[in-house]
Amino acid sequence: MGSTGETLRNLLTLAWLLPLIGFLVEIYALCWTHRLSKAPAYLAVGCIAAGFVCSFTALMTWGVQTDWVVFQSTHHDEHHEGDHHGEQHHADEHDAETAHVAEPAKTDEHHKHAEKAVASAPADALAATHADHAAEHGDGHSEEHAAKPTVFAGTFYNLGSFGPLKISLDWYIDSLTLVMFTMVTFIATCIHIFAMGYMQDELTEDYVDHEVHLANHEHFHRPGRFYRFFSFLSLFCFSMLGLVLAGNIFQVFIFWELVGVCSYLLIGFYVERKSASTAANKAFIMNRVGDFGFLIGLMIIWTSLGTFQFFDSVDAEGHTSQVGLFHLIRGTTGEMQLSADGQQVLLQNEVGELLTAGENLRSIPYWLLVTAGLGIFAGCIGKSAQFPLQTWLPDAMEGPTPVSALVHSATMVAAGVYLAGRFYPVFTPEVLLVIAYIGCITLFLAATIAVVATDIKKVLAYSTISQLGYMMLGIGVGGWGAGLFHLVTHAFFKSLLFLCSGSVIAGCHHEQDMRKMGGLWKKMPITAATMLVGVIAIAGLAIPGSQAVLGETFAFSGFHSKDAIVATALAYTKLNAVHGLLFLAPLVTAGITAFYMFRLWFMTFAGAPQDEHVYDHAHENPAVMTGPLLVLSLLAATCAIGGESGPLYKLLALSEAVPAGASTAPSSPVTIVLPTHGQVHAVHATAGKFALLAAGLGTLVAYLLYCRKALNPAEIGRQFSGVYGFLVDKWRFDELYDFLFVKPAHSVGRWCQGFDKVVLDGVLHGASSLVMLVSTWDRWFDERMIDGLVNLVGQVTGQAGRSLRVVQTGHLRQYVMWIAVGVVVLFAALFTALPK
Amino acid sequence: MDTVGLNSYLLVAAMLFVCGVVCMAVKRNGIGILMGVELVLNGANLNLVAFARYTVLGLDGQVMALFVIVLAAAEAAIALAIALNFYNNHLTIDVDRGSELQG
Amino acid sequence: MFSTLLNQILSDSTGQPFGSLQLFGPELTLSAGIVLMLLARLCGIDRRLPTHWIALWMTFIAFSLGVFQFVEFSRSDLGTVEYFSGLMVFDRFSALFRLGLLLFLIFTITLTVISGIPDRDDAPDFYSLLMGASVGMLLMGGANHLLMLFLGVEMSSVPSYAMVGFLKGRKASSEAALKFVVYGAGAAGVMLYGISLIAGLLGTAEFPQIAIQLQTLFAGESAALSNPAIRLLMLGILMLLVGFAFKLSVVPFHFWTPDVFQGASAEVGGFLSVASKSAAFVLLVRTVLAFVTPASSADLGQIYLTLGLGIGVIAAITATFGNLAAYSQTNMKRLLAYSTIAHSGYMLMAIAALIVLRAGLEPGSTGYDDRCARAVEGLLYYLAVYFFMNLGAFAITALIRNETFSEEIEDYAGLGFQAPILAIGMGMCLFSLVGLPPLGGFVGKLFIFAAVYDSGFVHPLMWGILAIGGLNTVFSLFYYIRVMKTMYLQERPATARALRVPAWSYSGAFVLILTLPLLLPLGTAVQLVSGVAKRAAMSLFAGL
Amino acid sequence: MVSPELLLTAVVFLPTLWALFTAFFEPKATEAIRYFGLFGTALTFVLTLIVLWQFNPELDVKETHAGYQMWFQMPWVPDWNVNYSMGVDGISLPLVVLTGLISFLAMLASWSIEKHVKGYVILFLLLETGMLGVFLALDFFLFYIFWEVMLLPMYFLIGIWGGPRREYAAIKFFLYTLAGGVLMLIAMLMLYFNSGRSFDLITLAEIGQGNIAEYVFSPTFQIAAFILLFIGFAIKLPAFPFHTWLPDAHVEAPTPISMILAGVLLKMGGYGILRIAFPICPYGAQYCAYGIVALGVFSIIYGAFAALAQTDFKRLVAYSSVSHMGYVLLGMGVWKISENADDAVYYWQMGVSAAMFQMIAHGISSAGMFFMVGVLYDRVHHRDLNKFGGIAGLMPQYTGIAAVLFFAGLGLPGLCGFIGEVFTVLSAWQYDHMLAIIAAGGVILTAGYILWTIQRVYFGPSYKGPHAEAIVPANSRELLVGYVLLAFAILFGVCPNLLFYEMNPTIERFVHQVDAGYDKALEQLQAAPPEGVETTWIP
Repeated sequence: MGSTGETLRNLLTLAWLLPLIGFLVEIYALCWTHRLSKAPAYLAVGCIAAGFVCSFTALMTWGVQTDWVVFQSTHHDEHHEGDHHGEQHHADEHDAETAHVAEPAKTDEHHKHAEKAVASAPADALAATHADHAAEHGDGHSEEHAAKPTVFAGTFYNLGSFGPLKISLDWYIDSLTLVMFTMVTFIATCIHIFAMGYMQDELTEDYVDHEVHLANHEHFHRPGRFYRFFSFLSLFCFSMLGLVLAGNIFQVFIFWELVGVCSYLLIGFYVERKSASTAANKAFIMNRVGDFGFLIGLMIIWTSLGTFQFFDSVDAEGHTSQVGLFHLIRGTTGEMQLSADGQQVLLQNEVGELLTAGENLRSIPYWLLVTAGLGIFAGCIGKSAQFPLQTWLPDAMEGPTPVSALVHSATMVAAGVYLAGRFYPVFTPEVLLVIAYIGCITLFLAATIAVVATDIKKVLAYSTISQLGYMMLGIGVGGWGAGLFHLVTHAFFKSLLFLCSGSVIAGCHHEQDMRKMGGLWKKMPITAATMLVGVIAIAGLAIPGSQAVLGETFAFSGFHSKDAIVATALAYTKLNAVHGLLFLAPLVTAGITAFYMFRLWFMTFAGAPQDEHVYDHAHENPAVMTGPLLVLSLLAATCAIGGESGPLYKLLALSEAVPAGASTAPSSPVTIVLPTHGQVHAVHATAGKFALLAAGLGTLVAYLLYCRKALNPAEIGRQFSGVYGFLVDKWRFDELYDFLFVKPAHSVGRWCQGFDKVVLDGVLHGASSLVMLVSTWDRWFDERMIDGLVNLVGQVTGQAGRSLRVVQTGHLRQYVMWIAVGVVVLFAALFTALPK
Repeated sequence: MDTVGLNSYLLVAAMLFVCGVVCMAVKRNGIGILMGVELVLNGANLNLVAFARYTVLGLDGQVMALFVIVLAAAEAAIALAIALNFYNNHLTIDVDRGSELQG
Repeated sequence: MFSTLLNQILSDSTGQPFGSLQLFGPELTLSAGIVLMLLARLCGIDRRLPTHWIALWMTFIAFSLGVFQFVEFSRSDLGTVEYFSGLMVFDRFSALFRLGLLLFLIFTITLTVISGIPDRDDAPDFYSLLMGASVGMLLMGGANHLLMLFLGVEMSSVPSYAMVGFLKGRKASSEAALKFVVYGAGAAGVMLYGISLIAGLLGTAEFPQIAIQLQTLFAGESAALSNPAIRLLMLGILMLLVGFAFKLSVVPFHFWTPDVFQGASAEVGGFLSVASKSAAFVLLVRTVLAFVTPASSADLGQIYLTLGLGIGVIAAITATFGNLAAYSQTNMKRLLAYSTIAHSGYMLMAIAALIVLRAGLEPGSTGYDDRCARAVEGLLYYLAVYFFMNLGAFAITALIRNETFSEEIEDYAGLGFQAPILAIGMGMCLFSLVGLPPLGGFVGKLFIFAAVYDSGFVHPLMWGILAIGGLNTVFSLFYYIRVMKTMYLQERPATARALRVPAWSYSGAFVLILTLPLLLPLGTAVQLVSGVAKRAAMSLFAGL
Repeated sequence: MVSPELLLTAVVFLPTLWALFTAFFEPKATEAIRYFGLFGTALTFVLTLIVLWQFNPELDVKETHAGYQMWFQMPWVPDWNVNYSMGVDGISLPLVVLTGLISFLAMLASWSIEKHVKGYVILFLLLETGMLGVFLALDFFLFYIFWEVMLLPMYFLIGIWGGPRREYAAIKFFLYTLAGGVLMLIAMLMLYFNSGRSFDLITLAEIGQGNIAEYVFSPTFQIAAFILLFIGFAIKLPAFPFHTWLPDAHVEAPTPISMILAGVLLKMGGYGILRIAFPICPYGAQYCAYGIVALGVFSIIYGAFAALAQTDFKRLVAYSSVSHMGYVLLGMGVWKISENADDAVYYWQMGVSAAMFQMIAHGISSAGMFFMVGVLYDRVHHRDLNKFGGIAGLMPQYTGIAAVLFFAGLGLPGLCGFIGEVFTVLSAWQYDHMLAIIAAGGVILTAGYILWTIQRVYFGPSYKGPHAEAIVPANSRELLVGYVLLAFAILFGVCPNLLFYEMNPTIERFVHQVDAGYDKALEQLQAAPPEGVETTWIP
């Protein structure tokens, strides 16, 4: 793989493992020596900051290695560019993995296969794309970078191997990995620094938890747990980075669970609070429900494809020993190969040839692939809190605010989207449709709840769910780049928003209810300003017409990424008119988003103070907290600069494994056509206008309601009390799940318990009492039955023989009698048994 | 059935045997039971002697009968001693009174 | 003529190196011992020299003679020696039995000495009866004639009746003795009647002749029940078996057992349960082999097969009955009595297997003798184990009785930590009775079950019997473990008498000597005993 | 090289010897007896490590005795063809070492035993002999003896030192296991008489796999023998519906004995199935495979549900054992015979490996969980889940260890439980989709009951039960036990290949041999329909 690969691996591994080392030191050394100092925090910040440096260096190294391909295609017009990236990437990726094989003729071969693939592709709907695709390959554009791999992968070590089946810990580095690494480490660094201020009050031997009321009406006292907070954060960073670095889906699952448990630990950081530990449990168990699906997906992949690896592993001689998942399903061109009846997906190797097993072609049933995709996506649903598993995320706000910022908005919950993106090549169009609809439902549902939420963190939590829905929708409608683009921008502005809310909460002495705030901008100007940046970013506001002046639309990051999603959705809806909802919902929700975000800002910072007590004690926070806010607001504003022609998008798009529009819709009941880059671009401007309009409307309504008080929101709530209550109750999902799952599970548990006690043990006890019964019966038989029998015989004998007095029984005589009876009975038995 | 043959002896012996068994079973008196035992043994003895006379068993049968008589005597001695002992403890020879051991 | 007879008795006129009296040495020694003891009391010597020393020494001499005979005989190539003009037979089988029985006698006498059950006045009587019964059992072990069979049974029974009633002044004891004697006498009468029928029908009473006579009797005739001779024969055999069933306490002839064991002292109980059962089993093997021979015609073989299966079923019933009935017992001796019944059932399975194999296998087929011999070997091994485990259980019951004056199980509470040696010994015996490895009981049971399984190839019913046998193992666990539970898991009541039986006392040493063989060699170094048992068993078949 | 006879014999009988020595101690010298016993178990552990060190998993099979290393055979009862025969392979080795380790740790956890210490240590050591013997014996007779030998010490250990319902629990344990043992005994006799009188497990396996021309175990015979053996082992495992002894035994047993029960004894069931039932009756095993898998899956779900309903801490952990051992059955049973997928056998191999791994992992995690329960019980003398709470604040370090061990039981990646559970489930899909899905559903339930337990016991503001004053932080002995288990839980979770390396060659050979054995039996079946059990006899 060459030295670049090793350099990247080493840098990222270092970035990955540093937090783990930090965790171990914090939990096992500093907890004893530095419980009350900030040393654990310094260590954690040091580790994660060093990780950021490593990640950034790696990004630069990768850029140098790839000759900054990201920035080179700006001469092309945009239409071309979009398509081009997809194609180019394939060539690159393909070359990357086989670079060390160093076959000069390979590219040609590759093209040949590509053409063959096109010829055999059954889906006519995409024929145009294919032709386009093939032509692109022929035009030589991609060849200038042919020798510059953009994907690097390899194996750390083996977890277990069973004959030809191998499970290992791998690494897989492409631009997506690098962007994620840089983003995660950067945001994490900011949040760590912020947390040093936020968690300050834990630096004590006697921390009073005002949320916990003891039986004697006192508050709960305990030693501070500053060090523990940072150790958990470090552990989380390790897990999250591991998830991103993972080179196979099984490894993703491993870290998937680990981030889950870190989230559990951090949500339940205040273990004394019942609500916190319950929320932690809920988060973990809801995630496990998703993981159940994930596991099914894993089983199918493992059994049908025999590998978990994303990439092709190479043996010592340089031959491919195991074709990776992506090539197995998509070959080199990004196309699936279907059998004639469309029921089987044929497996391909690293040069696009069909694989054989004996005389048959190796294949996986189409429905299984769909199921696998749905299974994996179920994991994403759980992790990213999508409908119907969205209920855990709002509760997860029980954790300290930096946790919400890092884990429950910027990184972990986005891992679901990341995985959906990473695993995109394995998804069939049906799966994508499901993803799109799930995203669509989620984004609307969460946004509606956010409208009525009054807890500042809960609003942000619902907004997170909603935004994650956008990302899912983007991926589902074929906008791979758009979805992940939104992931990154969202990470910045949402972590900013959460930190701002944290700043507010800290400034207001742990008051989270927005109804008690208001007018805080005077007290906390920096927080207010930075939060406004975040709100504008998430609302997707832009300055109309600025494109004409600046060459591109002037807007903060959220506009660009949401625009990309909405545009893709529009293009998709145009191609698949049945699914019009997929465009309408995000459009409407864009407006709602703007509404509730500005509602939040207005309620908090604008207007008159609602609660004097809160207001009087509110204060701006020290620099250690506001500093990160400023840095993040800068990035939230600018990270997406250039939109889809900007560096970030292009960097991401370089990792797109499947060309936009490439898919096959076989004989399944749903026929889906995915838009190409060109088709998306064609509607981009229209979509952008719609989206901006919606956002503007939302902002306006919010302004009128909450700033100008043109209408009384409470009055509206009363008028629509049914809907209002329904939304306040979060669409009553918790009650539903409690009724459908939790209670039945406990009942079944009790039944099992009862079955053990009543039936199984009952059988045993019954058997033993039966034995006892027989035993006493034996005794009774001895005493009575024989007596009776003997009496009878004795009477008969007596009457037949001589006249005896009334026979009185006695044991001994009965015993003796039994000798005679025994002989007679046995003789009779013998006579019946013996051959006549 | 003019002549007295083997079967006649056997029949008598069988009757003795049955009488003995019935006696053992219905008598309450310990001594009575022992008499029943003697009847049984003597029934068998009669068999043996008869067989000795009528079949190839020959002298063997008679010798056996002799031994049995001796044994019966020994057995009777022991049995009487035990009966006496029983009487000492229970002040009766009614075997039905001995039902302390059961279950 | 008289001189010829004398000559025959004293020397080897039968052309064999062992004279009749020489072979009869141990019995004679025991008899001499009886005479000596009675004389000693007559002369008043027993006031200075305790009678048990005479008993012990004479038994020891008899044992030494037995060892000598065993070794001598093993060296010679002789398979079987008939003596006393064919009334008795001597082979490795009887030699081994004789050794075992005499050793057992030594143990029993030692036990009585330690537990002091016969007082000084009664000692000569008691030991006379004990040794007299032993002589009878020795006769059973070597019987080669129906008369000797009957004599042996009676000679072993009659002194036993007296021994059961030896606890003077106890109602229970006298009642038990009376029951025993009446029941025993009745059974003996039935048995004798059966013997008379068989002897009369076949015209012979010598074991080796029986099979031959059967052949001639049924030559050319159908050996089905329609043949009156067969009916008579069957009736005879059945009555004969009734006698055995009484001795072995097989259901439904077991009724005396619990009463007698409870009424008698534990020492006598131990003696009865082991010695008298072993002798009866040994005799039963001989009888079975006399009747069931490879030469039996096909029809007769079929009848024997049915008989064998019937015995198997009865064995299964006996085992089950014994185990179930033992559940609700509260008296240790009574519990052990039911356990004895159950174990008779197990051992009877070996006899059933022997009959089934002998009658059902094609004579001359590969391993014909070997497979039959293994059934006998299993039985012998089991008897050897039974020797130690059952005597051990009775002995410990006696020793505990001496300490606590109780034989009720509930009074054993907490003994485990007060008298560990007794409790551990009891545990080994009882768990061996259950059949748990690494104790001898397991190996014995395994050998018997193996034989039963093997006979299942002849008739699958035997597999069913095996299954019941296996099930019984589980059943039996309950009541044995109840004793252990009381000893270990329950606290000793504060009011109860404390007791100390240290390991280095006579009792402790005796218990150790008695129970350790269960572990080693019987439980683990199996080959030692099983090899001997196998050679003894083979000697029964070599001559046939 | 130490001679194998000496080494393996020493491993097995050193504890017995130690028990004998212990018998000579003055009963009142409890501390000395404890240290002496600890020394004995430590020495045994060292010996097992020597076995580990001498074992070379990469050794070519030709240089071993049918795959067994350190194999030896000495005549024991020549008349009955019983041999004293032992050896190790990749299946038994990890279990032997695990036994050494858990015994050592359990002895270390035995300081809380106050009454009759001498008897306790003696029985404990005898128990260890039985366990090690089972894993090392290669003669069925010897195996059976060791198998049953454990019963008695276990009975008394539960019965004397156990909780309030100890008598019931002890007799139940005894009864179940003995019943299983009787079935096994019958199967043993069946095999013995149909193999020309052999107890040798290697020979029996060869016959079962059709490699010896003279003797054949016919298909019907194999099915019958397999079912008998399987029930015998399933009781020990334990699988539904033979599991009800386990909650009682676990709950009533003293803490160290619970550790042994969960850590080692349950593994004997799985080991027996792998060592005896499968190789000797390949056809029977394949015939019953669906039943095995279904039983395993049902046990997983059933155990998890039952655990959810518990209020007794220890009982909950006990039911979690039922659930976790279900994975073992599942992994072993996923043996699919399919004509068009040659690599199905590799998934089975994975299943078997994972089942083995799960046994080891469960040995570590459940022993740890029981110990953690015991530490609490020693302090507050109750186990009512609803009367705990706030332990995290009172015993922080202990809570940390406990949480990790419970998470290991939950199957958290990076800890040992994960590999076993997930690998078995992964291997199951190819066998049966529905069952695999149900098994995967177990992860939700497991998370449910474990997290709920952690919440009720460790979290919350304050302790709600009696004896609050007795809750003091764990002492160093308790921490040592905890940390050792923790270290192994993490080690095997992070580097499962450490274990797979030892096991894989053996298991690979195992699956291929058994697979081939099934094929031969099938050929035989197709060639001539079976007519009952065939009799073979050699004098």
